[in-house]
Amino acid sequence: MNGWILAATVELGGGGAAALWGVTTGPVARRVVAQNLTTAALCPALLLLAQGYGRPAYVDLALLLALLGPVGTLVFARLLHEDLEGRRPSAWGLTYAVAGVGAVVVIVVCAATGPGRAMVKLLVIGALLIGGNLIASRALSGGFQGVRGG
Amino acid sequence: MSRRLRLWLLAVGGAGLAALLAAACLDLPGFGGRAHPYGTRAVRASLARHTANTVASVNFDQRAYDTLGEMSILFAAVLGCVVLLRQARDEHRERPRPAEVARPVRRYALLVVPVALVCGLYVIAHGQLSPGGGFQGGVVAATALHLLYLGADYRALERVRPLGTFETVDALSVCAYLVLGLAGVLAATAFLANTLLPYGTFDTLSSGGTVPLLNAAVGIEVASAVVVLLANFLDQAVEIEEGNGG
Amino acid sequence: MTGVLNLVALLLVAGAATAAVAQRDPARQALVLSVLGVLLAVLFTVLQAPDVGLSQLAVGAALTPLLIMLSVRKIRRRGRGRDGAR
Amino acid sequence: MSALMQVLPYLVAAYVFLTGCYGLATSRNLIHAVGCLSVCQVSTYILLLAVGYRSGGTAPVFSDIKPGSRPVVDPVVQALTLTDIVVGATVTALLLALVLQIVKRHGTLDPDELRELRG
Amino acid sequence: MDRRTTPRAVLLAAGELLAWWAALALLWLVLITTVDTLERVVGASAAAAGALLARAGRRAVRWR
Repeated sequence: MNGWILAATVELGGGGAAALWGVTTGPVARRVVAQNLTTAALCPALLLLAQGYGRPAYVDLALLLALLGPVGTLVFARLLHEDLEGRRPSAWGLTYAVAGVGAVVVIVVCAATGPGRAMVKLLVIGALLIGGNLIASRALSGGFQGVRGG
Repeated sequence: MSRRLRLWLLAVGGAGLAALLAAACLDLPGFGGRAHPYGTRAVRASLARHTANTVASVNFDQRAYDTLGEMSILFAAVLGCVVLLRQARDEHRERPRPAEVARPVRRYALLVVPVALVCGLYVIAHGQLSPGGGFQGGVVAATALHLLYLGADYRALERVRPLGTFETVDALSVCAYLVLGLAGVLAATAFLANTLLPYGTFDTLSSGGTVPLLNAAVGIEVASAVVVLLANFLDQAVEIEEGNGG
Repeated sequence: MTGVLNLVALLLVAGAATAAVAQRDPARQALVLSVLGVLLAVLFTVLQAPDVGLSQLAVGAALTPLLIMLSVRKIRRRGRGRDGAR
Repeated sequence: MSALMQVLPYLVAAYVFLTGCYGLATSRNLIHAVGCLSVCQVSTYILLLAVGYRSGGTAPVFSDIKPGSRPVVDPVVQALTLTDIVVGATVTALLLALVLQIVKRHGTLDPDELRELRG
Repeated sequence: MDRRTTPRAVLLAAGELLAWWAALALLWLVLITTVDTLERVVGASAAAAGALLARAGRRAVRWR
């Protein structure tokens, strides 16, 4: 119907299928990375959907995903760190690529929104998304060294 | 019953159920149809009472009694968890060793905890205007607190989380919901009827009569319930050990 | 166009649900369940239910995985304590 | 395509329910069974929201659109689903607490071994 | 006089709280769409709660 929804469909189909494949196969280390990248792949899709439906109120979903997605990854990084020890899961190339896609989507949606409070909100979401994603990747690749009992 | 027999029984029952479900699906009104009689009436009632978010209006005004039931299920489930996970006589507590978390992760946690709390409060407060409400915002606000466990260690979380207070607040907010309902009776209408307060200006924080108040009560209840719930699980997973201790 | 979007979201959710059942190890299942939670939130947005999507996001992205992983940790720790005592 | 789309969401809901049931019945780990039960719950959410959907409709939230300017989907089913998701999470927690108690009392996570214990 | 009640420590604590409060109140203003008095009051109290939690969290993590 419009380009925004088409872009969201592509992002959802590609990112969702890749994340699903990554999280169901392979060693635990790779599955955790895929779980982390789910957030980064689907949050831009939510932003595109909000723009495509013409409903600024839907942006709250992207805000919460950008906040809580990294928290979910930290849960696994913390409570699975014994399984992850030895082979540090890191896919920095992929992480930066997905973060770049997120940044591009945020900038394009910002340009479509025009200056104002809504644009600042989008920028806050972008900062939370990319920052959270990088920190979660950092946590997976050895953020919890000395966690034993706690 | 052997494992094989059980699988066969499951296959037969599953096939029967699948056939029935498929037949039922084919008889349902088509996906995306135009006729939604209840929806149309709910939207009209919500607009008449100046509530911008119809879903919140259904939850806290038109079907507020139902939400009272949901709240009591939530309360009972948390109560059950507290009883099941309490420290038994043959168990003791052991202080977990402090964790060493990488500095960027710790700083991220410290920065995001207040941001997530404010976002949770925003979702609760704007429940009757934009998507959101007490149920969602309460979970977000409670999850925010647990970033302190994930980004630092359990002792840091315990310092900022007075568990007794959260248990009391949980009970008090359930009472607040009931009292707001009874206030409707005292105002000579009906239990949980939205006739107590003026409906206010459409699309502002004070619109919708008692909807924002009930919404806030649910938000506080859900937030403290989740905190109490996770506290019990964390105690079990981190502190409580078997045996009476040395 | 919206029909294709609905189709993609529904198929992804069906796939994630199958995967969540097929993972027999609780920790790996928790990983799939958290992805399923986020995919469901997107499906609910596509079905024009942002309130429900928010609810699913709040619960599915962090709370359910945390509960399951804490239970797994408790059971693993208990097993370790048993082995140590023996 | 459109004839299939008329029933596909309901069929997906039924499929998810049956898959969850299969996982529940064949599970050898109680925590895994609790996860499968939450998959079963998901099917009810999909079914309810699919019943309430309306083609071309938008969310019945009027903070950013004018009332009556666009067709809206059914808010009643959304309200039902919304509360159940959060309440369902606490019920999952209650089940996990029961599992932890079972492990403490019987020392096993396998439902088959539990039956043998009782005799 | 305790170390935590010296004028310098009190000033530092007040500064930290105020900085967090200002930042979070700004965040609230970004999140909302229409601004009125009640909105400002609710936003200010939410930001105050956030600021208190931020300071409590930072102190809890630094002690150990």
